[in-house]
Amino acid sequence: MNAFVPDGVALILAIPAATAAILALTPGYRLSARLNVLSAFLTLMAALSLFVRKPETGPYILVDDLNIVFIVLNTFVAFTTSVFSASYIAHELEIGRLTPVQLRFYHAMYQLLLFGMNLALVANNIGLMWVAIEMATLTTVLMVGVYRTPEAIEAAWKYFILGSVGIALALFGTILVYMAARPVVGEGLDGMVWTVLIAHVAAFDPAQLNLAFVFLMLGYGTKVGLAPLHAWLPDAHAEGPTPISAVLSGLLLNVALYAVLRFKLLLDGNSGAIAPGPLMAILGLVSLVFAAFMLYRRRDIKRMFAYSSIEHMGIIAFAFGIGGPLANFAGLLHMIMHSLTKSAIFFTVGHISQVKGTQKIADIRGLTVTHPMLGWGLVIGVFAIAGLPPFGMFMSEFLVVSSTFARAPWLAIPLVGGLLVAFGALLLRLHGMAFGEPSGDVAPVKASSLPIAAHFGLVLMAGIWLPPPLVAWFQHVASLLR
Amino acid sequence: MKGLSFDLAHLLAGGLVLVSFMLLYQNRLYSLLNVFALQAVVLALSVAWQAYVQGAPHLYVTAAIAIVFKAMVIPIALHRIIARLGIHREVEIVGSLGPTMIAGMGLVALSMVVMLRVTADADPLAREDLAFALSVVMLGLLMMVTRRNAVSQVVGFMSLENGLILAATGAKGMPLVVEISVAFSVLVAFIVIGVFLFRIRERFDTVDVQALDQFQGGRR
Amino acid sequence: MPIALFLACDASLLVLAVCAVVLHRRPVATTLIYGVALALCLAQLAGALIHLVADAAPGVIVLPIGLPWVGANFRLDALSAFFLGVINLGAAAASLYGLGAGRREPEPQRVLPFFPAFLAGMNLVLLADDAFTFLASWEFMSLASWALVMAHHRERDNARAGYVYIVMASVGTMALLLAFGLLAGPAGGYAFAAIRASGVAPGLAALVLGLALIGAGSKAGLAPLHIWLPLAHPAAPSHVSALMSGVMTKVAVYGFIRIVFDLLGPAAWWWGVPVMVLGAATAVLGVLHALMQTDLKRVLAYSTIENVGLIFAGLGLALAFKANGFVAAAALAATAALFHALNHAIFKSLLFFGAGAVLTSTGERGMERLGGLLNRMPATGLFVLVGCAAISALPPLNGFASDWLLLQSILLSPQLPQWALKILAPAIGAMLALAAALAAACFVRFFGIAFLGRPRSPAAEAAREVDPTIIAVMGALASLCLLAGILPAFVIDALAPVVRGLTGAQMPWQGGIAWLSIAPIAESRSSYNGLLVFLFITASASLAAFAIHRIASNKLRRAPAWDCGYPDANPATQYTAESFGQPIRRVFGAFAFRAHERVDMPAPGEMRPAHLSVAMHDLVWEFLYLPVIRAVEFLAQRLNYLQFLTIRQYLSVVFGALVSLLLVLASWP
Amino acid sequence: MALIGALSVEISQMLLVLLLAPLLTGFVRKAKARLLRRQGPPLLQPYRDLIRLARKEAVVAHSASWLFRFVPYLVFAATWVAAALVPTFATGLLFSWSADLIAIIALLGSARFFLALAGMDVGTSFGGIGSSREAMFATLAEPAMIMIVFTLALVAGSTQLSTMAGFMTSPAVGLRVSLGMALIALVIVALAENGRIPVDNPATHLELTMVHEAMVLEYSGRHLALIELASWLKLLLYVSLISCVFAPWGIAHEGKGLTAHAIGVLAYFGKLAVAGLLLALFETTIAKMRVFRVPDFVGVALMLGFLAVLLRFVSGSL
Repeated sequence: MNAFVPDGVALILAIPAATAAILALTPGYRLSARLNVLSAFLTLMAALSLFVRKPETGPYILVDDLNIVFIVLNTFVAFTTSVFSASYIAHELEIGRLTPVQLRFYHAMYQLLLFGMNLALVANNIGLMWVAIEMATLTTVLMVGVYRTPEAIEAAWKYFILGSVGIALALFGTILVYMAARPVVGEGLDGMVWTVLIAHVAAFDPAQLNLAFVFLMLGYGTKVGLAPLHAWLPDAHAEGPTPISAVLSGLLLNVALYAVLRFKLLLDGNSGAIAPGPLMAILGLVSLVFAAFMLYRRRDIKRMFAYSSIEHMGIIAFAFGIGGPLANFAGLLHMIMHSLTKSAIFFTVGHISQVKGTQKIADIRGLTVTHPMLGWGLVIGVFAIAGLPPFGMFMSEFLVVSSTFARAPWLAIPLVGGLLVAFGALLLRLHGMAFGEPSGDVAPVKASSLPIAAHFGLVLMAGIWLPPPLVAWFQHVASLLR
Repeated sequence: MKGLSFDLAHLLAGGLVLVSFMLLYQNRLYSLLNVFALQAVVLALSVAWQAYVQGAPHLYVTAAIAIVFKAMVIPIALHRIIARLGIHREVEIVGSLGPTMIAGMGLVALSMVVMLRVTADADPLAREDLAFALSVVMLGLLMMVTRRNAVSQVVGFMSLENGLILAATGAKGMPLVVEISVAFSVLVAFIVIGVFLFRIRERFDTVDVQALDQFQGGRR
Repeated sequence: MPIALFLACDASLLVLAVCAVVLHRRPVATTLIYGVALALCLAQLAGALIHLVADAAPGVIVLPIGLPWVGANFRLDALSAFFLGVINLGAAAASLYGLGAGRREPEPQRVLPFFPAFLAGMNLVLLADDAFTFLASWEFMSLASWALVMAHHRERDNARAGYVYIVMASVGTMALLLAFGLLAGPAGGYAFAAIRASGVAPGLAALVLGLALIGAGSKAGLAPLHIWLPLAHPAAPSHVSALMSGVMTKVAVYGFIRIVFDLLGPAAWWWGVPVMVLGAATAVLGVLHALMQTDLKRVLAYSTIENVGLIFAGLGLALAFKANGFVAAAALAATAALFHALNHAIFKSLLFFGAGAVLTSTGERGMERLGGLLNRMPATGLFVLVGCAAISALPPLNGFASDWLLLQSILLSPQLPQWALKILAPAIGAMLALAAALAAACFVRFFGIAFLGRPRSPAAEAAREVDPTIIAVMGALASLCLLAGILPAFVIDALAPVVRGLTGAQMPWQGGIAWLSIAPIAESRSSYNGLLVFLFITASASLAAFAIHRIASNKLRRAPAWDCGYPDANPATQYTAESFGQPIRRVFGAFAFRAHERVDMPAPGEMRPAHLSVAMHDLVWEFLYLPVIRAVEFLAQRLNYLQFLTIRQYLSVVFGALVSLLLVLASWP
Repeated sequence: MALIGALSVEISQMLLVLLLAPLLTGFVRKAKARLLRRQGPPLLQPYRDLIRLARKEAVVAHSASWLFRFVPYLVFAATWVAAALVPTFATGLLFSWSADLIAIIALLGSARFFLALAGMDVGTSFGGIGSSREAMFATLAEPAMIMIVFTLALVAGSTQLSTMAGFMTSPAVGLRVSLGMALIALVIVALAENGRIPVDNPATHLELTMVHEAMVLEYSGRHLALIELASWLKLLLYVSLISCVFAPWGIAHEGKGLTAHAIGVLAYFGKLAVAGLLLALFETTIAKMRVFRVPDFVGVALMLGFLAVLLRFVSGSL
C-alpha cells in the first residue's frame, strides 16, 4: 500500500547491515563510534515503528506478539550498549589495548551482530533463523578474541568449538522438524515456515518431533548457556570487551532462548509428543543450582556476573518450563529485567575495571568511598539482580517461587536453595567491593552514567508500576506460551 | 527401479558410516586426512545419487561442493598446516582404540534404535538415511571427543557436517536454503578455524588444544 | 484519620529519602530530614491512636501499582493501627534523637537517605493488605536497615554484621514468600481478602505456621534464628539501633500475628506448642547471653531477644487458648503479649538512647571502661535507671504490668484439655519467671557497672552531659514507662478492639473498676493497682525521710570509702562486668555455653602471675550454622573443578548429555 | 462505717508490723543466744540500735552518687508497703486488692534491685561481691517463689492473699502433697531471701562470706538504720506470709467484731513466737554453706515448687 514508508522490518535489518559495510571502511574511531550509536538509535526507532504498523506475515518474515517484545528489547539494549561502548572504547584506545584497525573491525562486527540477532528474531523460517543465529555466534566469536591475549584466544576458541557443535546439533534438529512436517504439509518451502508448521503440528509424527526437540534443545541450549552446556559462557564474558559481555548476556542468550521457545510451542501443539516443559525445567534448575555454587570461588568480577547470567537463564528456563499463566508471565518479565539489569551491571563493571585497572575482585575495595556513583551503582545492580525490591526482578521471582511452591513444592526446594546460595555469594563479594577501606586508584571516572541510569530507572519502574498495556501484552503472550 | 535406487542409497549411506569408522580408527594425521577425503567422495556420490533419484538438480551443487571443498581443498590445506607445524608424527588418541570402536558401535546402534521408533509411514528411504546420518554425526562427535589436537578435532567436526549434509539431502524436497547455509557454515567455519590456527600459531608452537587449556585463565 | 493520609505520610517519607540523597552535603540537611520525619511520624501516631480509641471500622484502599491484576492493597484495621502506634512512637523518638545527635554523624550521607526510607518501609508493612505489597515493603525495610547497619562500614565487624544480617533477612523473606505461596494457592490470589476467603488445608496450614515462624522469627530474633541480631543492632548508629531493636522486631511480631491469627484461619490445638516453647527458650537464652556481654549495645540487643521471646510465649499461649475455645483466656494472653510489645518498644528505645548518649559523651561502648557516669551525666543516668527498672519488671513500672498479665494468663492454663499443654504451661511459666529474674540481674549489672562506682577510664572520667534534645527524648520515654505502669487500665482498654479482632473476645472493661486498678478475671481472684502502689511507696518513703530528718539527725559527712579499711583502692579493684557475671556463669554457663574456667595458680613462692581463662561456646552457631556454611563451601570447592576442564572434556560433557537424552528417548514408552 | 473499720485495721496493721519487726529479730537473736548458752543481747536491743543509728550523722563516701542516699528510703518504703499488704491478724485489708501476692514478690524484688545497685555505687570490691552474689541467689529464688505462688493460686483459685487465707481456713483445703512441697520450698526461699544461715550469716562481718552485709557495708547512720529496719521487716513479712497461708488459724475475717480481731492479734503473736523459735533452732543446728553450694540449695526450692505446680496441673485433688 504506502510504499513510501519503508517497512519497519526491512529497516531493522537493512540499517545494521548497511552500517556494518560502512563502518568496515571508515577509519577514525570517533566517527565510527558515533555512526555506531546513530545506527543503533535508528534501528531502535524502526523497531518501535513495528508497534504501529506490523508487516504482513510472509514465508521468511514474521512479526507477532511474541517476538516483538524481543525485538524492541534487543534494539533498545543494543542502542544503550553502543552509547556505553563509545566511552569504553575510547579508554581502551588510550591505554593501547586496542589498535584503530581492530576498532574498525570491532564496530563492523558489532553491527553485523545486531543484524544477525534481528534477523533471527523476525525469521519465520526455521532454516533462516538457524542461519541468523549461526552468524550472530560467529561474529561474537571474533569479537571475544579481539584482544588477542592468550586468555582471549583460548576463550574464543572454546566458544567457537562448543558453539559450532551446538550449531550442528541445532541444524540436525531443524532437518528433523522438516522431515516430520513433510508428510503433512508437503515438500518445499512450507515445511520450514513456522506459521505453517504451528498450524499443522497436531498431525506430525510425535517420535520425530521428540527427537528433533532433543537436538534443538541441546543445540540452542548451548547458546542459552544452560548447564552442562555452559562452558563457553563465563570465559567469553570475562575475556572479551565489556560491551560484548553486555550484549552477550543481555541479548544473545535471549535470542537463543527465543528459538527454544518457538520449538517448545511447536511441541506443545502436538498431543503425542513428550512435554518439553519438564526438560526445560530440569535443565533450568540444574543451571541455577550449579551456577549458584560456582559463584563462590570466582576471582574475576566479569566472570562472576557471567555465572550469574547462567543462573538467571536457568530461572527463566525453569519458569517457561513449568508453564502456566503466572510462571510464563514471570518468565517474560524476568527475561526483560535480566537483560536490562545485567547489561547495566556490565556497564558499571566496565567502568570499574577501567578506573581500578583490574578485573580481580580482591583488588577492588571501598568503591562507595572512592567512586560513589560506580559503587552505589554496583550495589543497586547487585540488589536488582538478586531480586530485591523495589526492582522488577523481585516481582518475577515472587511469582515464580510462590506459584511453584503452590503447585510443586518439591521443585521449589532446590529453586529456593539455589536462589539463597547465589544471593549469599553475590552479597559476599559486594560487601568486599563496595565497602570497607578503599584500595587502588581513586581517579574520578570520566564516563557517561546515562545508559546505566536509564536501565536502572526502567528496572525500578517495572518493580513499582507496570504500565497496563504492557501487562495486557505480557498476559496475552503468556497465554500464547501456555 | 525403486528397489535399486533404494539399495544404492542405502549402500552409499552405509558406506559413509563405514568410512566414519575408518576415520575413528586412524591415528596418523596424514592418513586421517586421506580417509576424510575418501569420506567426502562417498558423501558426494550419495548426494549425487539422491539428486538423481529425487530429480532435484540443485542437489548436484551440493555434491560438487562436497567434492571440491571437502575432498580436495580442505585436506590439502590441512596437509600444509600439519607440514608447517611439523606434527604429522603425533599419535594423539585419548585412551586406546578398542573402547573407542566399541563406543562407536554402541552409538550406531543407539541412533538406529532412536530413528526406527519413527512411524514407518514416513518413507523408508528417508528413515534409513536419517538413521545413517545420525550415526555419522554421532561418530563425528565421538571423534572430536577422543582426539587431542586441533586438526583432528576439525576433521571430526567436518565429518559431523558430512552427516548433516547426508540428512539434509535425504530429506526429500528440502528447500535450497539449507544446503546454502550448510555450505556457508562449513566455509565460514573453515575460515574461522584457519584464522584461529594462525593466531594460535603466533602464540604457541603447537596447535595442541591442551596447550590452550593449560591457561584456563589462571585461578579465576 | 483515613488510610489515605497514612499512605501520603509514607510517600512523603520516601520523597524525603530522595531529597536526602540530593542535598546530604548541606549542613541544614540533618535538621531538615529529621525534623520532617518527626512531624510525619507524629501525624501517623496521632492518626493511629485516634483510629484505635475511636474503634473505627477498617479502611481499605487499592492503588494501581505493584503486582498488576492485584494492585497494591492497603488496609487499616485495629491490629495495624496498634502497631502503627508503636512503630511511630519509636520512630518519632528516634527522629528527635537524630535531631540532637545527627550533627555529630561523621558520614551523614550514609545515614540520612536511609532513615526515612526505613521508616516508610516499616509503616508500609503494617498497612499492606496483599502478599506482594507486604513482602516488598518487608524486604525494603530490611534493605534500608541493612544500609544503616553498613553506615560505619569501615570497621570490619560491621561489614560482617551487615552480611550476616542481609543473608538471614533474605532467608526469612524466602520463608514468608513460600508461606504466601501456599496461602495464595496455584491460582495466585495474593490479596489478603482472597486468602481469608479461601481456606487452607490443615496439613498445609501447619507448614505455613512453620514457615511463618521461620520468616517472622528470623526478623524478630527468635532462637535459633537470632544470631544476626546481636551483630547488626549494635553496629548501626544509636538511634537506628533503637529503631531496629525496639520497633523493627515489633513489625516482625505483627507479621507473625497477621499470618497466624488472621490469614491462617482456625488454629489446631498444638499450634501454640512450638510458639510457646521457642518463645520461652528464646527468652532464657537471650538474657543469659546478655549477662555475658560487656558491650553496652550488645547487652541491649540480647535483651531484645529475651523480650521477643516473652512476646512470642504470650502469643503461643493465646493461640492454645483460642484453639480450645477459651476466648477470654486467649484475650488475656494476647493482651499481655501486645502490651509487652508496646512496653518493650518504649524502654528499649530509651535504653538504646542512653547507650548512645554514653557513646557520644565518652566514645566508649565497653562496660569495662566506663563507670561513675551517674555523677557526670545525672539526667541521662536517672532516665536510664528508670528504663532498667522497667525492663526488669519492677512495680510500679510498665514492664511489671505486662509481665503480671502474662503470669495471670498462665495461671488460667489448667483448664486446657490437652495433657501436653497442661504439662507445658507451668514449665513455660517457670522459664518466664527465670528469664525475668535473670533480666533483673542483667540490668543491675548494666547500670551498676556503667553508671555507678568509679570511672574505669579517662574517657569516663571526662564524661559530660549530652545535649538537651536527647535528654528530653529520654525523659519523655521514661515518663511513658511510668505512666503505662501506673495506669495500665487505659492501655488494656485501648487494646480491646485489637484483641477482639484476634481472639474474638476481649478482656473485661477495666475503666470501670474503682481506683483504676486492673482485674483480668475477677477482683477477688487477682487484681493489681500500679497507681496505689506508686502512691504508697512515695508516701511512705517521704514519710520516713521526713520523720527521720525532723526527729533524728539530717547531718551528712563526706569521707573516703570504708571498704573494710583498705585505704583508697585503685578503681581497677572494683567489680567488673565480667566478675559480676561470674557467679551466674558458674550456675548456668555450664549447659548454656559449655563454659569452663581454667585457673592456672602458681604454687606459693612462685613469681609468675596467675591466669584465669574462660572458654565459652555459642552452641546455636556451632551446631546449626557452621555445618551449613561448611557444606556450602565444600560443594563450591568441589564444583569449582568444572571451571578448569579442557575443551575436549567440555565437549564430552555435551556429548554425554546428548547420548543420555537419546537413551531416554529410546527407552521412552 | 465498714470503710472506717477496714481503714483502722489497715493502719493498725501497718504500725504493728513496723513495731513488731525489730522485736522479732531481737527475739530470734535472744533465742539463738540462749540455745548457745549465752546471755545474749536484751530483747529490745534492736530498738536501741535503730535509735542510736538514726541519731548519728551519716557518713557517705566521696564517690557515692545521689542514688546511694536515695536507696535506703526506697528499700524501706517498698518493704514496708509489701509487709503492710500481707494479712497478719486480719484478712480483708482495705488495700489488699491493690497488689496480689505476685506484686508483693515483685515489690521485694525491686527493693533488692536497688539495694544491689547501692552496693555497687561507691565502687568498692566488697560491694560488688555482695551485689553479684545477691543477684545470683535472686535468679533462683524468684522463680521458685513464683512457682510457689502458682501452687497456692491454683489451690485457692486466686493470687489474692486475703482470698487465699480465707480459703485456707475453710475445710475445703484438706491435706495436699503440693501444699507440703510448697511449704518446704517457701521456707527455703525465705531463708535465702532473708540471708539467714545456711545461705548467709546475718551476724558475720568476715569479708569473704558476706552477701547482704557486704552490700550495705558502706552505709552508716540513718541510712543503715532504714536498711536494717527494712531487712527486719522482710523477715517479719515472710513469717507472716507463711503463717497466714499455711497456719491461718485464728486470723480474723473482715467484718468480724473486735473480739475476733483481739483473738487474731494474740494468735499472730503466738505464730511469731513459734516461728522465731523454730528459726533460731534451725540456725543453731546447721552450718553456713559455701557460696556456690547455695544454688543447689535454692534450686531444691525451685524444683519442689515446679513439682507442686505440675501436680496441681495434672490433678485437681493433689
